[in-house]
Amino acid sequence: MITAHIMPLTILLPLVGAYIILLFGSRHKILARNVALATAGVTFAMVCFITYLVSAHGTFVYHLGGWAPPLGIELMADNITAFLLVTFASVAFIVLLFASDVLPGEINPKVITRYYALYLVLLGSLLGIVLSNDFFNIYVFLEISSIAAAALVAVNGDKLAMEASVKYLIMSTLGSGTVLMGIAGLYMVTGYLNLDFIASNLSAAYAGYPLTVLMTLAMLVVGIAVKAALFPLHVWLPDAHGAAPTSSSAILSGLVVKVYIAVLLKLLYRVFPLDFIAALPLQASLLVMATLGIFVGSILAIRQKDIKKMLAYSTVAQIGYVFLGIGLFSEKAMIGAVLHVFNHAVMKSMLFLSAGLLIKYSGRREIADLAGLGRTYPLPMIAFSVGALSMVGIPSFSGFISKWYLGLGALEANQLLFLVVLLVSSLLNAFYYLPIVIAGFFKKGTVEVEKQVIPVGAQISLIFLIAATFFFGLFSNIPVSYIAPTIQGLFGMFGGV
Amino acid sequence: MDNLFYAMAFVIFLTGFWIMLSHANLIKKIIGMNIMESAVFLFLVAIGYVRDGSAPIVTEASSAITYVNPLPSALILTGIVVSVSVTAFALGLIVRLYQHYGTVDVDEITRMRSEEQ
Amino acid sequence: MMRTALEIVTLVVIGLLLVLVVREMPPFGDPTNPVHNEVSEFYLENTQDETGVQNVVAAIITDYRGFDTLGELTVLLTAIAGLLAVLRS
Amino acid sequence: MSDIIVQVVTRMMIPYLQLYGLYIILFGHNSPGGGFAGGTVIASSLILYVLAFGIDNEELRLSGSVARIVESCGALAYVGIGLAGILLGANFLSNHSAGFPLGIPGRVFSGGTIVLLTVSIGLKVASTMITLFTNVAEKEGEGE
Amino acid sequence: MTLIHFLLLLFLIVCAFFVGRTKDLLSAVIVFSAYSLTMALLWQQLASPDVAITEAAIGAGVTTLLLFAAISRTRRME
Repeated sequence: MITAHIMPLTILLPLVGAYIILLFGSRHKILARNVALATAGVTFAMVCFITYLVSAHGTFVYHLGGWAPPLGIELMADNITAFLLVTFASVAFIVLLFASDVLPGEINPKVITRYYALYLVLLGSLLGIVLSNDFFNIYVFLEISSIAAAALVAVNGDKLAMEASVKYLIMSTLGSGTVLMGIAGLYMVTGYLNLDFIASNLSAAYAGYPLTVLMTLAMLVVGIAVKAALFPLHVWLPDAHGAAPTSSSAILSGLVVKVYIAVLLKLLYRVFPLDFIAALPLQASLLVMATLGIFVGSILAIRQKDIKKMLAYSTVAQIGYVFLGIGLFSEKAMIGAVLHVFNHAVMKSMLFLSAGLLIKYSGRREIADLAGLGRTYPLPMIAFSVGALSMVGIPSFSGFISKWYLGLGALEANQLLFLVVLLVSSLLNAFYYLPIVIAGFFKKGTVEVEKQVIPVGAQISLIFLIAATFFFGLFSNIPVSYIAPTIQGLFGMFGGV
Repeated sequence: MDNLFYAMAFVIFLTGFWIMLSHANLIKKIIGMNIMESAVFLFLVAIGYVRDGSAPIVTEASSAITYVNPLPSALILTGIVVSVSVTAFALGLIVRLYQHYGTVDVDEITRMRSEEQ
Repeated sequence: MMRTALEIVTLVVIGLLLVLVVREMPPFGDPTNPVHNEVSEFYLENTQDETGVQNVVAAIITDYRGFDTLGELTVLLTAIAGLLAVLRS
Repeated sequence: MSDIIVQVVTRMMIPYLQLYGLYIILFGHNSPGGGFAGGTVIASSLILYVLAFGIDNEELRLSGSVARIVESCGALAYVGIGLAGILLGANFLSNHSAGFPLGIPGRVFSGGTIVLLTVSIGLKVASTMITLFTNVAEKEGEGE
Repeated sequence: MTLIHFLLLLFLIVCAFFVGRTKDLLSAVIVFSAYSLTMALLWQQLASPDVAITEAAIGAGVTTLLLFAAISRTRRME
């Protein structure tokens, strides 16, 4: 019974967990923590099971309410979907493990239960966006995710965070309003909301209403780009991710931005035919924006003094890599982009979590003040270093693999310029990450820090993330062989570009 | 020129968009957001409309009556509730910001923040 | 002043582009438009037999597309949880 | 905020408003209306009460936890009805295909799960709207 | 598209512009409320009574009340 209904149950489980936490109110902190951990853990297990099912039986679909697609809502899991699901569920679980130990000291005790509830709602909505095969359903989950994410930023009542949160909320509502207009346009010319049905009717619609289809595509891409913080629409991101509580920053930078990229993947690779997109200036503009984003994000990151702000600008740059991979429209680059979604989620959450720990124990947010902390707090500093080296793209770390595939993709697409972009941006990354690592271990500290015990949950989650970085850096063929057939299928379907 | 309806819906959409982008006052931004979203809903309803159609409430099984398309209506019901939720949450945040800064103007808040630093 | 002019120019350009788009959109209120396809016909013809209600919109929001409504309830719940978290902190 | 005329008129109007809200909810599947509109009408009757009699009323302090429980239970009931579809051997949120009786179209109790779902939506929306309003309008951000 | 559609749409556009121009938030909210009610009327004209009822209750009712509440706790003038 579970096997047949696993997809809706996976989405429902975190949501129900959130309902239960809210039902008991804000006094039952321990209960909320246990419910949250249990639901996130079981969700992760179910997602792993979905991954297994997909690899064993191939793509499978679920019809909610028993209504077949054009009538009802359809959930669909293929290899890429399953891979993204694992990304979201695993990182969310690990960050929650960290949060369950560190949160009580970081945010107001009155709001802790609500924090857990919002976290679970966010997780559920991310899984919903990835699994859903119905455009309006995706929109509903997008809205859930933006409210929950904005709430997770503002939850502490800190005035900087609240200001960032209002900006974030307004920008992302602007984005989702535009997306909804795009969905309305697609519905207008095709008459369907299901992605597969839209895709099969789109060429007929394009023959009849070419400008409308183009407008729709433009609105959808712009709306999603606002939410995914593609340069130059990234202005809200550094404030929001820099001012949020540690675990919120980790999940926002690691996962929430990525889920919009997942929507864009669905849109560009499943809905709009590839040859149709290749005829538009979309590819060129995506590539230009991605490149500019990589450079501007890196340069602004170098100029930051606040460590969390620096990490947030680094996210702008890394989003550029993923858009680069999508924009190159080649098989290898696509593999690189999907891998980078996962690798960046792991690395960035590790960086944010370790930076959060260092900030918490040293009481300083400035990069210069982190010097020498590696001796007092080895584990967070090691985690930070591993994340930093992986970001730079040192071989045997997972960040190298995605850059490698992006580079191969650039070769495959005969766009050698982007190889240079990759190399130069790696140098830029090294320029702002490595000094922190070196200073952290070898320089003498500027502030005296008392040693405090790091909670066990936080330690375990950091160790997991470090292990994941090495594991996927050394055994990269596991995820690649999982997603490569589907991507080849996507490109094969349209005869390649 | 029947498509004037769509054009006017787009005009409302752009007005809301302009209010949201150009005004520094946060409450004004929220009103603009509501105007923008309801313009999208208006567009969706207009898509589903059929000339001389009646409301999709089927009381007898005869197919002599033309009904309007029921699907956009159902989508908009969801959309309206989503938009009121966002409004409420944003207003709560704005009220709290006012308690901290004494203003709901983004430009002023930015100025005050840069003076603090 | 400069900014206002820029905004107005941008909006007017977008508006002119949209006029072009609107001119070729399916005519307003035409029963042969793509949206009035077998899906809406199915809803209108079979709602009474399959769900036992007369209001087709109600049948769609609670039965055919009930999952959207669940998402919507979650939006409300999220808004409340977020609002209370912000206001009580 | 304590005008006697407003208070008397409010007291007279509230029962009718609530009745109208209930009507919209319960007949939402046969006539225009439904859980959202009905729930909001019920909520607005309570908001009217709040406005007429002031927000610092002791009774409203208490209603915070009640509203919280109603909210969560509304959503949980929706999920529960959906899961009943799975337990009966059909898909999530199934109605007729899970074997729920449809009744005669046009009656109040027709449409299988649709009435139940509408009522749970109505309860949830009503409690949510009142909580949203009291929290945005409340002068001091305290209580619980 | 009939004359009544056109007039209602025109009124909507005028309302939206007024909201954009006025400095007084309170009057902006009142005009927004009128906008929502007109929108509900228009939807009724487009044969979507469900949406019209919901918009009248939520858009013109609750959203306006929320905005009023927020303004009463902040400042009235822009």
